[in-house]
Amino acid sequence: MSDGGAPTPEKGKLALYWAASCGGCEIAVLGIDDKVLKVAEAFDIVLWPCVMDGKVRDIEKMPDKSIDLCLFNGAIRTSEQEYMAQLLRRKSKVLVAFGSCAAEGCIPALANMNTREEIFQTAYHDTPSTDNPDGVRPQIETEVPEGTLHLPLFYDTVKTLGQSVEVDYYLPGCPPEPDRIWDALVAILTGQLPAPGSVIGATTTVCDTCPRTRNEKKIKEFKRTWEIIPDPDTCLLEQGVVCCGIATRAGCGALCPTVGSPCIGCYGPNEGVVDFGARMMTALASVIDSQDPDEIDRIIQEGIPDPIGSFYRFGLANSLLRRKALAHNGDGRVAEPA
Amino acid sequence: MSESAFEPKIVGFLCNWCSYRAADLAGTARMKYEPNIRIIRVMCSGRVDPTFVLKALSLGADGVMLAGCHPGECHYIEQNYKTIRRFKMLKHTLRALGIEEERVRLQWASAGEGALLASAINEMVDQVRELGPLYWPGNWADNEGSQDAIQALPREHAEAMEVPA
Amino acid sequence: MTEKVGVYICHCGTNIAGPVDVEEVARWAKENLDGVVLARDYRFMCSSLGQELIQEDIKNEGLTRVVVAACSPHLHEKTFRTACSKIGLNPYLTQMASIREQVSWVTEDRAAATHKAKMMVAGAVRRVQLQEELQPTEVPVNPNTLVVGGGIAGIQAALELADAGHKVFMVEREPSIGGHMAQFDKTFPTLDCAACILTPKMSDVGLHENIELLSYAEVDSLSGFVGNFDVRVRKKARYIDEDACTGCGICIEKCPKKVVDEVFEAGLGYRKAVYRPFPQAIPKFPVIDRDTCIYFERGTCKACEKFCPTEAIDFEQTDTYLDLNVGNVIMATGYDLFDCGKIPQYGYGRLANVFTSLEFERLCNAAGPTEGHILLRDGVTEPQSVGIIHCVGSRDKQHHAYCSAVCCMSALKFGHLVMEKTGAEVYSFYIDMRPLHKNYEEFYDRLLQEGMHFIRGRVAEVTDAARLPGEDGKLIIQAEDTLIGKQRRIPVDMVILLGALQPRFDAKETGLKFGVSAGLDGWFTERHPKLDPVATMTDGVFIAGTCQGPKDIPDSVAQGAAAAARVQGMISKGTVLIEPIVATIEEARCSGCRICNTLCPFNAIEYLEDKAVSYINPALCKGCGTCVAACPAQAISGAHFTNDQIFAEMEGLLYDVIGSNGATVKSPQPALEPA
Amino acid sequence: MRYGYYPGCSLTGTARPYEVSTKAIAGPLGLTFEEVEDWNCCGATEYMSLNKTAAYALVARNLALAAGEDKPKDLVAPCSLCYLNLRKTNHYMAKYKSLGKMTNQALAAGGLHYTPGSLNVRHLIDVIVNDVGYEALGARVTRPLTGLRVAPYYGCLLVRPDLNGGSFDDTEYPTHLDRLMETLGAEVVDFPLKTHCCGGHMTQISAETAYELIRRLLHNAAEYRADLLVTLCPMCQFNLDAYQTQVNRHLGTDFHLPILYFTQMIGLAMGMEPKALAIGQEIVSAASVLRKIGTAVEVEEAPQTRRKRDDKSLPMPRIREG
Repeated sequence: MSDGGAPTPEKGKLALYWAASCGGCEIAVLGIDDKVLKVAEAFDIVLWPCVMDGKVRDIEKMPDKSIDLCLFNGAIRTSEQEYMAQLLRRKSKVLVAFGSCAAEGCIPALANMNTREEIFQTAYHDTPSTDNPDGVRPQIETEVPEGTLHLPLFYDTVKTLGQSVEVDYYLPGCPPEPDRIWDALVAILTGQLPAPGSVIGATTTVCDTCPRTRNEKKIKEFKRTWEIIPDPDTCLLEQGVVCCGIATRAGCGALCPTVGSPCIGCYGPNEGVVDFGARMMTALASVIDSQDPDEIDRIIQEGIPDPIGSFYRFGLANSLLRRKALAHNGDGRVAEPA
Repeated sequence: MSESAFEPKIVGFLCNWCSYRAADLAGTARMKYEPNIRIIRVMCSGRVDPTFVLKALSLGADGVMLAGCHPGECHYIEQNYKTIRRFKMLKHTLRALGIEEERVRLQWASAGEGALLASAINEMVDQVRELGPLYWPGNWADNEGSQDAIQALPREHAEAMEVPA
Repeated sequence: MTEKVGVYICHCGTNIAGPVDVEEVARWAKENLDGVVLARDYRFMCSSLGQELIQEDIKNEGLTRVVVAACSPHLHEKTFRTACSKIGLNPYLTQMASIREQVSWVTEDRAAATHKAKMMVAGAVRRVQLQEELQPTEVPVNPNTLVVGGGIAGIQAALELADAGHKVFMVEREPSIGGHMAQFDKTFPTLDCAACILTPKMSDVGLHENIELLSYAEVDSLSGFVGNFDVRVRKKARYIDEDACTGCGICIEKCPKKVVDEVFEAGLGYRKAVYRPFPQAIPKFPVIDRDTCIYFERGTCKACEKFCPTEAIDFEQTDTYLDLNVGNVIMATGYDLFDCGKIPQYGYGRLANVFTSLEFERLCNAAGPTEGHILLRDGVTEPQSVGIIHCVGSRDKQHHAYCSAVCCMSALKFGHLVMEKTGAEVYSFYIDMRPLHKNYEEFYDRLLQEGMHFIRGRVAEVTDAARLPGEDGKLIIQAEDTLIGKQRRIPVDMVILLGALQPRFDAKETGLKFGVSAGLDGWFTERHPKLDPVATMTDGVFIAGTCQGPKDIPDSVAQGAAAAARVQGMISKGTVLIEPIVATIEEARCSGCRICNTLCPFNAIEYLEDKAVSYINPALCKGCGTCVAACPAQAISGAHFTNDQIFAEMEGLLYDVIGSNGATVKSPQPALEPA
Repeated sequence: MRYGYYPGCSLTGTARPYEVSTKAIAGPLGLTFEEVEDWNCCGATEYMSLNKTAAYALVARNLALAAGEDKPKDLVAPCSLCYLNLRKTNHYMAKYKSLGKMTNQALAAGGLHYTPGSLNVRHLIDVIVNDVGYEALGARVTRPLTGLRVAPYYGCLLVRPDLNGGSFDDTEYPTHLDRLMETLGAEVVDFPLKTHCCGGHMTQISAETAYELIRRLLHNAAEYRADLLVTLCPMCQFNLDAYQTQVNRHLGTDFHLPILYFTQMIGLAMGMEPKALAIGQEIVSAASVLRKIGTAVEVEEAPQTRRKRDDKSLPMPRIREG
């Protein structure tokens, strides 16, 4: 560290890293306001690319497990991000998947509905704003007179942090609410932590904190948000709006439904759930008010035109199937069974 | 794997009251059917969480069959209507993920319909055999060349350190 | 895994050991499956020696989990559970793999069969290690019983219980008990007069100190669970004060309004607006029919009130509700007759002299509209020839595929009555004669002797369009006589249609109310078609008589008595064990979203307003798991069918796809090269 | 309402009046018929029993020609034979995949293809009673057929076979034509032989048999004092009309029962001139019975069915609706 002076021996070391994500998590850290000073009291920050200069090689040189806490936000989209995840895992005592991208893939992982080839085709060729007459594409290796330049490998499938390395704790949210961040930091600092591998958060869902009145549910028609001016006091789902609050872990304080906007599921699934989308699918389907297969089909097709966007907006990478089928997976099995 | 050697693995979820008894009946009547299905007993087709289907596919199953009492005939009165709804919803999502129709099937079979269940299993096995392996884990296991690229990085960093600032 | 699993592979003689290499399966399981401490194969696991083998191993080897790969769990799950519990292992820590029904009997290739058996054993082994000890709960049984429906089945059930000293509430929709049997004239094959054998039983019910008869009443709602049901009964307004009425019948005599009696007289006779369906009605109190009473129509008349000697008429009466507590319920809600007008080619409703079986019963009945004279619709002419058509709406894929069971015998009975009373020629058009109970075949033989004509063939049509000499003014029955292979046209004066027995028009609704499921054809479903014919899926709710399926009087009576015996068993035991395979909601995880609230047809799920969470009443839960699968927060778990148990079973079943570690294939994690 | 229209051979020949009257009423009822271009024979009743493959291909050609994105989805056939053949082919091609495949192979030779189920094959009367509806039809009646006793004759092919619930009325005892005639104001006879055989092509094979079948129908209608029979099938109309004289001569009867198409009756009730409906082209002239409408014919009041004191008769069963 160049600016903090010599670290006092009792101070811990903190690293924050940013992989495939929007940067919102970085800002969310600042959302804890003046409590950030308490963080500074407790830790020396050894890596925080967003805020201060630092070199990866400095981290590489550190002994293993010499970082006390690493808050890692962002999903794993490239080989460089995976390398950093592995590096920080090795150097950190506690690695936290910070925010939805690291925890479950989030918006970057919606790219799993496409292949690398499709993404490159769009990004480097098809978009109207692209001017690329030579059809240049990023290469992993480029020879220049000075030597070989490297770019990270762009993966076909976005992964979560947990799918790349072992994660100690997960802090969900897009981004995590400042209060929850502080709660987690307090828990980490005081050592009052749940079992490794678990999520630091509530064990119930958004409905628990939602002020709207809930009744028995029967849905004849799903509505998109622009099709309805919802009644301010009744459960949005009962009004036909696909609200993910039923399945989404509490922690946000039901910010969206409180102001009439349905929950989109950024806090991820509740404790113990393996597939967020499955919970939404089964819950919504269960309360469709029809016994006629054709009508049920119609209600679903018309009401939920984009099931992945509706049910896996934040969790596609972390879902059981993780992505859309790759065309080339069909014939050749990747691994032979034993 | 050569095409002729491919034998699909199909997981079946059968309700205790109708379809599992149909499987019993198919057995008692010595009706031969394809050995590719492996059956899990649930009390009602209404117990079949979409997660089960996704889990089976993610584990590498080539297809999943849900079987229950005919609509209107459920031993729990009307729970299989919920199965229809969830099945339709799940298929909607599976379609979006590029999974072929034939791989996930809902089959009604009452306790007396052993032959129907057996022929449905045969039909499904044939269909899935024709589609070929699904082997879903293969979809995310192939970020090809990632290990090389990852391992190149520390080398590069080490080299970079040699360069005077 | 710390569990010690014992695996037992049954040979079932050669049933399994023939097509499956059982030794190989046992060897493989022992070598490859985590947690398996021993794996044995044995000739007959279900034999007492087989069971002892397991018990010895539990005792000596300290097994904590048992897997038996044998026949279907529907056959021997109970056997092995009991064997284990006898030696102190909780019965829910056993698991079966159905390698007979699902493998050896259905698989041709031995290698494939052996492989599939291994996978199924792997599934059971992985699952059983996650299974948990479960204990059934014990609840007391209220000794009172509700009998719904006062036909012969309900009457029998009520009397059996009441005679044994138990309190019975009988709810009957019509003004009198008696059901369809009270409408009949004679009963086959003995030709006993129906009224003569029924009315004593009816009055027994009316007078019995242990029976509280609630006639002209319907069950409004049923809640609670086996041993402890809460019933709400709606007593429809009779407009007669039952305490004051003596049943003298003057009101009926004086009532000026005559209407067609669609129920008791099957539309063939008339009754007054204030009426008793028939003279021997139990209870004796009449009912004022609000829909046809002149007073309710126009506000004047009140003739009944003027003449009633005890001032029992009360036009101000309203429906009242009664709350009862009972331990068990017997449903004997009966059947409806098929609407014969749905087969228009048989002419019912178009051709005057086409009658239904129920109409004919009334025609024949001495207390009926013609005082027992068999007459054509003009009310004067005796028929000289009568055609009886079987299977009208039964054994007909357009209507009901099933056989209505009673029509063949009714036809014989009708034939006999017609010949006896009128001397007319009788032609029966049947598909198959099915006189299949005691003395029935003999009765058929008797009718053959008596000269009834039997024509084997489905009737094409009944028409008044005469074509041949002798057909003018007659009803012509056209049918193919399949025994002689010819079309026949039989001109007759009267046609009797033996309409199908079909479920009550509101059976579905009733089933929902009582938590009883129905088959596709609408009859209530018994718990087991052979071994548990009067119990239903809802513990404490039994079915008897024709609500379960078409049957004749002896069968209905037998079922009524059987249901009563089952109830008595429950009462004498005093308590019931509630199956522990139920769903529970973990309060801390429930957010009270209320998705599950509408999903339970047994009303086991309630929403606790104060805690803002949902709650499952374990006594009402039947363990189907639908709510478990629906909960978006995964706050509900289903005992013995948890997600983890099912995932584990799946991983075992896919052992050959995912290998022994059970983990989904991940991209390999190479060790990092140090910088 | 747009419909594909398959007239079939009869309507261009012996059943001209059917086509003329159909076209006459179509406009006022808001029906637009688009005739299938280059249609061919449906194979009638015989071809199916001679060579199934060829027969199905023959019918399917018409379906292929009638189907298309820009074409109406409903294909209307006024002739019961054509209707049955088209309907059957549409149904069986879907039900029996091999048949569908084979038929399409045959069609492919002519560069055609038909996806079974892409058309709804419908009979003209189905369209009129269900799409136009009794109510709308009743509203257009300006000259009610009051006083005419009409025997509705459906023939055997209209509602049979059921083809998995595909019939639009009861397969044994249909009633829509009855109700249609009532809507037009006619007095409808409950004609028991309404779906019995008209003889079909037996007139060509065994005239005796055909005469007897025709006699039964005429006899029964006469028994019921019908003024005329109303049909919806060219074959029925032709047999009953054209052979009536022969039946009379052969069997010594004396029937004079005009046979008209239901479309002609609708036209009359809507106030159209008989000539515009090709009435007068029938062999057994309808002129005399039709005098009943429009002229001041006394309608007999039906006697009140009040129950007399000494009347011992039993009530008739109530017929439940639906």
